[in-house]
Amino acid sequence: MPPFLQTVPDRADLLIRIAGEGGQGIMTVGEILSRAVARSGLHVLADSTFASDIKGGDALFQLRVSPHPILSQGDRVDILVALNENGYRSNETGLAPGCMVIYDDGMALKESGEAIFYPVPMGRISGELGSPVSKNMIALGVLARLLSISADPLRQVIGQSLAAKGASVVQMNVKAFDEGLAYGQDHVVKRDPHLLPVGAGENNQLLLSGNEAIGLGAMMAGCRVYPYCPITPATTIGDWLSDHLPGAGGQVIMTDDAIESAALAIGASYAGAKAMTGTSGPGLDVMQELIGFAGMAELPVVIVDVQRGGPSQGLATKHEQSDLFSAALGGHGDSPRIVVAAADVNDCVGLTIEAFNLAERYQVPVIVLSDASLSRRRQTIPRPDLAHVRRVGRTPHEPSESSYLRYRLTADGISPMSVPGQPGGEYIATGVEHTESGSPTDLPRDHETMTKKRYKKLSAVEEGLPPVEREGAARAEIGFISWGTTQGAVREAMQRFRQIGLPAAALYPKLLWPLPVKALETFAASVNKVIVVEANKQGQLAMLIRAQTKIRPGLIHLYTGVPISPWEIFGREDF
Amino acid sequence: MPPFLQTVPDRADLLIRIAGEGGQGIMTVGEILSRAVARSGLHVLADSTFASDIKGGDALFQLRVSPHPILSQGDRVDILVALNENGYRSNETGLAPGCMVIYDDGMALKESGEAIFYPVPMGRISGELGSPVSKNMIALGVLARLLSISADPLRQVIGQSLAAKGASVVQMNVKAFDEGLAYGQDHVVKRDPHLLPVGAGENNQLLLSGNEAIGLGAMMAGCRVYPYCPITPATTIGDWLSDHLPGAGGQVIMTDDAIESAALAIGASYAGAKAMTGTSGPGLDVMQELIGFAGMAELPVVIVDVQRGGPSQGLATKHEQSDLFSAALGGHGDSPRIVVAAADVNDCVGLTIEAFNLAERYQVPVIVLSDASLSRRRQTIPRPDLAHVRRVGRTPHEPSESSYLRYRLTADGISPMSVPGQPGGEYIATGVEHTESGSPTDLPRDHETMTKKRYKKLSAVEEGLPPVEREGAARAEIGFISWGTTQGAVREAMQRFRQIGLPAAALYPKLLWPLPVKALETFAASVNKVIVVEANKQGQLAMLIRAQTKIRPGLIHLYTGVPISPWEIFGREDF
Amino acid sequence: MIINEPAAYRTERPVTWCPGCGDVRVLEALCHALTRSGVDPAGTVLVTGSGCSSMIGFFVNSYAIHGPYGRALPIALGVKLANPSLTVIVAGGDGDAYAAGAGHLIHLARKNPDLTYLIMDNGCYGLTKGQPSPTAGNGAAGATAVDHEALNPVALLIATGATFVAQGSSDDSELLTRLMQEALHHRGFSAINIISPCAVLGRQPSTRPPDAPESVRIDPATHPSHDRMAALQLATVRDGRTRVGVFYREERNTLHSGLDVTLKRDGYDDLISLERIMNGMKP
Amino acid sequence: MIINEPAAYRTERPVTWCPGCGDVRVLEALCHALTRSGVDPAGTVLVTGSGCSSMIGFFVNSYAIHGPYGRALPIALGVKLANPSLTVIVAGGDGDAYAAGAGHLIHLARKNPDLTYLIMDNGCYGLTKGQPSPTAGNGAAGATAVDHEALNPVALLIATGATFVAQGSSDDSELLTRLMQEALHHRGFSAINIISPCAVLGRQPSTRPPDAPESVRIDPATHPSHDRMAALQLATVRDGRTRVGVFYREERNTLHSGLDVTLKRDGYDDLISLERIMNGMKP
Ligand SMILES: Cc1ncc(C[n+]2csc(CCOP(=O)(O)OP(=O)(O)O)c2C)c(N)n1
Ligand SMILES: Cc1ncc(C[n+]2csc(CCOP(=O)(O)OP(=O)(O)O)c2C)c(N)n1
Ligand code: SF4
Ligand code: SF4
Ligand SMILES: [Mg+2]
Ligand SMILES: [Mg+2]
Repeated sequence: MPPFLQTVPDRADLLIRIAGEGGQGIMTVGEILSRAVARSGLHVLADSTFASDIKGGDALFQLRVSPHPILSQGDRVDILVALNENGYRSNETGLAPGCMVIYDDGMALKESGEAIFYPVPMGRISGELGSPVSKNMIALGVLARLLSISADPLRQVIGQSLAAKGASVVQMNVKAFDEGLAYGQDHVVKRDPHLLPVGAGENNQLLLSGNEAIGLGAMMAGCRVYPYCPITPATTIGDWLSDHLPGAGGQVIMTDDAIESAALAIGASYAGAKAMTGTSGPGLDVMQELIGFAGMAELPVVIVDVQRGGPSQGLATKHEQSDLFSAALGGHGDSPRIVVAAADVNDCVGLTIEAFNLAERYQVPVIVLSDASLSRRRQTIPRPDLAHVRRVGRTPHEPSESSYLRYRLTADGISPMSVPGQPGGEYIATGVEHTESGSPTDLPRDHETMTKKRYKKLSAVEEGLPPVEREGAARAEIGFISWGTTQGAVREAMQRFRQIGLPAAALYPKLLWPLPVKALETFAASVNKVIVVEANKQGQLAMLIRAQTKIRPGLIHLYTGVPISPWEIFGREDF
Repeated sequence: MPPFLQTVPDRADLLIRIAGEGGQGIMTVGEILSRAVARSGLHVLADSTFASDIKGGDALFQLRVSPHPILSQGDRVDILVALNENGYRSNETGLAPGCMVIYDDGMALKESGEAIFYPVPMGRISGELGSPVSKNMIALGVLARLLSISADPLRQVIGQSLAAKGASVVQMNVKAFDEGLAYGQDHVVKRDPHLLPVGAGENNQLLLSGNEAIGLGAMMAGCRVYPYCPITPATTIGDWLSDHLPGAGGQVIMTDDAIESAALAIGASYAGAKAMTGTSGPGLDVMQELIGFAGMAELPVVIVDVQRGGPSQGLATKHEQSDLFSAALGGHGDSPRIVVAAADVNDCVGLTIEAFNLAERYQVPVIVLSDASLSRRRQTIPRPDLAHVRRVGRTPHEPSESSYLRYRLTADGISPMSVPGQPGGEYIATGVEHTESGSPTDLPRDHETMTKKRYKKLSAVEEGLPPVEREGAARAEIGFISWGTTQGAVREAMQRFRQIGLPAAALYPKLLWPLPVKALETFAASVNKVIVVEANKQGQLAMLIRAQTKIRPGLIHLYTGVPISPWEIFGREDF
Repeated sequence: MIINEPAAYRTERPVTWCPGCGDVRVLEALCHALTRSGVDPAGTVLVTGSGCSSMIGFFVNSYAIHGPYGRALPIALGVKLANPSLTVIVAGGDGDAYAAGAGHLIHLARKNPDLTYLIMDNGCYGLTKGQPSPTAGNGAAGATAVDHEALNPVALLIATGATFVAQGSSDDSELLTRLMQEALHHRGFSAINIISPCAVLGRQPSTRPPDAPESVRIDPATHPSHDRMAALQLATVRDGRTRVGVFYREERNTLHSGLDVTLKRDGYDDLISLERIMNGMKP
Repeated sequence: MIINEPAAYRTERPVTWCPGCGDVRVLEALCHALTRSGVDPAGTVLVTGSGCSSMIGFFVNSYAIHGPYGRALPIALGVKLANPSLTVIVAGGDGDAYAAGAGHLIHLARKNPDLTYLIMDNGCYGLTKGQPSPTAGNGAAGATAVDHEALNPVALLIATGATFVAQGSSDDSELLTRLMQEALHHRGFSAINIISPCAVLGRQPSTRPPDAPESVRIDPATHPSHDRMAALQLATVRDGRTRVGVFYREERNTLHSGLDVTLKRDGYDDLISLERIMNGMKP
């Protein structure tokens, strides 16, 4: 059965792509459109891709708009705005039937297929305006006309977005927009069915990227120190926190290598501050020794790993979910750590808070996995309610008569922790095996006992967290398990399965290590066949599941540097 | 059933322990005894332990002697020589019934239990000799008398071993030995049944430690460059190679950090030399990024990880097998590598050679796992026959008309590799994703194709190796799988199972990653229950087996810093 | 809390160093310096890496961190960033500081964080059995040594941009104690290279020639310690004698004076900032 | 093979740098220097780390390695150790050399390996969008910068024990080419800090003041380049002008002259040594 006949597309759900090359203002216009649309109360998920080459190269902005929360980046383009030839060619295959294509009529484009084409003399108009770089705004005007987007809010956002560049730039851009609008009005006959859906009106949404959300989550959790070494695609967490954390009484410091940033975070944590660093795969590699140290010395610390294509320098700007092994198992020795993975921008806020809580509670390094596409993706989320944020601190050492044992054996493995400055709490945090007091030991019993202590803490993690979300029929033929951003694609595939009446279910774990074994087993018991969906070669989550549960899952895995789309799940026939 | 009644001890198999403190010459006398005994053609396995503290502390030398090849360090002491009180007390529980105990009668020792005690006035005799440090040689003399070890060969070894310290030292030591011998002759009545077994005579054995064997293996494989950063317990590989490799035309260089040594080895390999570095867990952590680079750039390199107790600085001098995860899965991204693990000194030679062959053949980093106890253990092995060493080189780039594609896609994923200096072979080895020619790419198809290429190479590894050794009944109730030095304990437990008629089998894999799935599955199909035995907390091999095969093994795992003994396997009742 | 007795700065743990190890005297001097400087144990964090000398944190009655090899300095900086009111002392071996940790010195010293670094220089890696360290240089025999210029620790420290650079010796406790006091008192990054010989492994830093182990005190009256070039010059004199005393000092903004905020340790009082930040994230 | 044309040292790959990037001119100068020095592409290995500037290896027609961030120098040393007859050039950015790679410079330069290091100094991390690098220092604005002394690259290189230290500029190709030739010719560790401005990200090394971007050539007749102190002094002059030319040169034993053997590349001829070694392992 041909793909698009199986499900009925949601007419109110639009996927708009603006494609061209670096320097054409693709990001600017996309950003303006996103903001204007989000202000009307619509949900927005915007995704931008740029070639990893330093200069120029292809540029793409994609915006998905819907009156309903948006689950993934989507997989069929309803509207394409092409500012150069390659912008059309490289997107041609993804167009839905009836797709609206707005393009610069100076391009040599052969209209074909089931798309509806609107050539626009952008070159001529921008030439008349004396501003060749304004094609983007001309296209925006035509688009606004064709989708019936109100012009005033757009003009307002243009003004606000470009304010920093000065009044004359704003004026020129508004003018170009108006020219496009006028051209659309006077010369374009609408032949497609697409209209911008009606939004809920001002509905208290925020529009932010995954990396900004991680910064926001960290601040909500009470993060006080963020050292970092720039590395794509994690750098923008530091950029954002540099703008915001110092003003709120915290510190951001750029270090000259990634090892150093982990060391600073761990030192800060020892001194009592909630601390985080952010990096990508190559940085995670070099931090392994310090992560092991934090595990051994029982120091809370949060490490964000914004995954990119790997291994080695790999594909610095591309999506992949291939750092799960190194996050969970990458340190030498039996190295305790917790790993959580964010699936969307909302998660980036909430799971970052959760990561701090887990780190403080269990006195253990916590790794938050995000990825290149999530880091850049700008998405609307409900504005967080600060009154309801749960913040966990470490178990404090209460002054007592008896001398302080930092690594005291307790029922749950968690030992009270003093903070420098506290009299009577002096202790040494050491990476060598130690007794309860922190003295070095290599006695067999001590090593065994302390290893058990460190892992006992982890054994309680799953229970302490909210139940893992499950979707779909109580009993189903197929049950999907996925992690990170791939969960969005699975959620959307689930909607389509529902439409065609296929009884599927899905589980959306956020905690990946220690593996939420109970939730996984319960889920597996409710379906006939489990399929893990993830973006890596080795099937990393599938392997961990096989390693720790009785489940023998199948695997859908892609590793192309591009996020898995709903269709790549829904369209499979080999379940 | 009490342990020792279940099996008949082999009378010809003696376990001798010499215990005291640092400075008492425990290692010296142990070494002399080992050499003398090995010269008679007996098999020897000597194990020394020293406290990790810098100064003094307990010292222990253990020597196992047998006319048959020795499988493990053993678990019941037949002869104890105690040079101080703690030397007796800390070994008391391990004594076999009828154990011979030779001790300094100056000690406050309460004779008890089933041991047979021989107090010797070592303090008085050494005082008379005017050499208080000569108690070790006095004890050796008594021991020689009681076990009927020929005195002349011993005197000869004393002379050779101490030659570097000068003739007067040799003389004093021989004298003390003779005094001990005389005292034994005149004043000690033998009341125990132990005698030194008769050896095969000069039988071309070598006596060397695990780390020396790795050095020897590397040289036999053709290793030309060994950069290293000192780290316990890997340092002595570098010490040994420093003494021997330069003279044979290779280079050893000490670097100021462990990252650097991996970088040097990789650079040397690019230039065409077979190269290796050696480290322990903390060093492996910091090398992960470079190992990932070698995997991506397809550069052969061998990394020896002599495991110690972990995580972090852990227990630097203690045994553990807990770096399997980080060796196999520790790099970010899908990071190809091969992992092999040595079980004994003979393996240290053979598997190191194999590691070079695998690295060169598959152009991939190969990690050799050893451990602290194996690194120090001195063991007799058959002298390797150089005429039969198989050495594999990398597939060369043959000059051709067409331009050279370093990463050419081939049927087996292995691309011909040029060597700097070779005209027409110029190429760039890069850590970013690349096309066949090595140019950067982030196109989806390229990343997918190249990832598959890198893993296709690994899929052939198991088949290319000799079949995995299997021991025991063709069909058995219990089947043990173990790795590294623990295989020795399993082998010995197997002997005992055979004695009591329990139908057990065992599999001894050397290749751990990629997992030898076929061998494991075949083995599992031949037994009712599979049990993995390993020295770590997480059950690392068991997890990998569950992750990649249908096997659901049970687990015996200890993590005390002490090697697993045969008894800890044989004596379990919870199979 | 103010302590009047050096012994009170010692934990109950017996030292594990070999008898005669220079580090024993360094520990003594440190306890004296802490006493005289009136440093509060509860407000002090002693951060080390790995090595014989890095065991010192187990023996000083204060907060302490015993971290991985070579990472003491950045960990210490993290402590200080989080709580600038703490006295933060970094201590460890020449391997820790100049081998594995060399990059951190280059990165961080010139930012002038308010830390004191005590480097126990024995010309070798004591813990791993005495391989020559960077400061051993040419003189170091053995198969693993390569013929090269020794690292000049004092010159390196001056070149990194440290604002207080001294050399001490475990043989001259009186001066060493005073240097430690001065370093603790200095605002900014202070570092003391301390000649602290290994008693058993038979190596020496190249700055302590075996034929002239005695050190010579720098005369503060004649050495212009505020002149970086003069300090470098003095540090590079090769006359076979070990100079001890202050080579260089400079007043410069510290890292914290550059970071324009003080960390709020009580947290959670930033709800207003957060609401404001979120307002800025409205579409 | 000897090549007579700089263009023949270029691969067919078009450069991916931004128009106007200093690195474009550095590549040109390198191709000229290789031509004039008569370097054989097949006998040359160009080793880089990561960064904009580290892309240079893709554009030079020789053997090349494009490694992880900050590891170019030790990888290059490995190449040289394995085959001393190769010409080994290290190249990359100021971040690669002075940030992530700083430790390696301290460790390895003083061993005087026979390598040439070309450091393209743009005062920033170009590839990651222009954060200030160590050489940017105080002048660098932006939220992530901390008020501190900039790293002085030439002074650092002299302090590491490099035996040939120069500064060049992408604006002065003629001199840069000559400096490269000299560096390639030098026996031992030669390093050139090359001011190579980023065309788009608006940062500069602090040694290239925005108001005086022109560089001043050092007069070899008056500068005693064999005097390390004089070289350091010249490197630390702060008069707002960028000096280019040779700061320091010294003849010293190279690492290879210290390693008393030459690597036998054909291997397997050591059976006799092996038998002898095994004889020594008999009990
Ligand atoms: C990553 C890593 N590399 C190497 C080591 C081994 N190591 C531990 S301490 C040390 C050197 C200690 O030398 P130094 O800092 O001078 O201290 P000393 O023992 O001389 O006081 C080394 C090489 C390690 N633990 N971790
Ligand atoms: C371990 C690690 N940390 C950080 C990065 C990110 N990174 C790549 S290149 C670079 C800096 C590049 O600066 P420079 O060497 O000066 O080169 P430029 O781009 O300025 O030419 C950084 C921080 C990385 N790839 N790996
Ligand atoms: S080995 Fe040397 S440095 Fe280490 S404790 Fe002993 S004397 Fe001190
Ligand atoms: S970003 Fe700057 S350094 Fe990088 S290529 Fe462009 S101009 Fe050159
Ligand atoms: Mg030292
Ligand atoms: Mg740069």
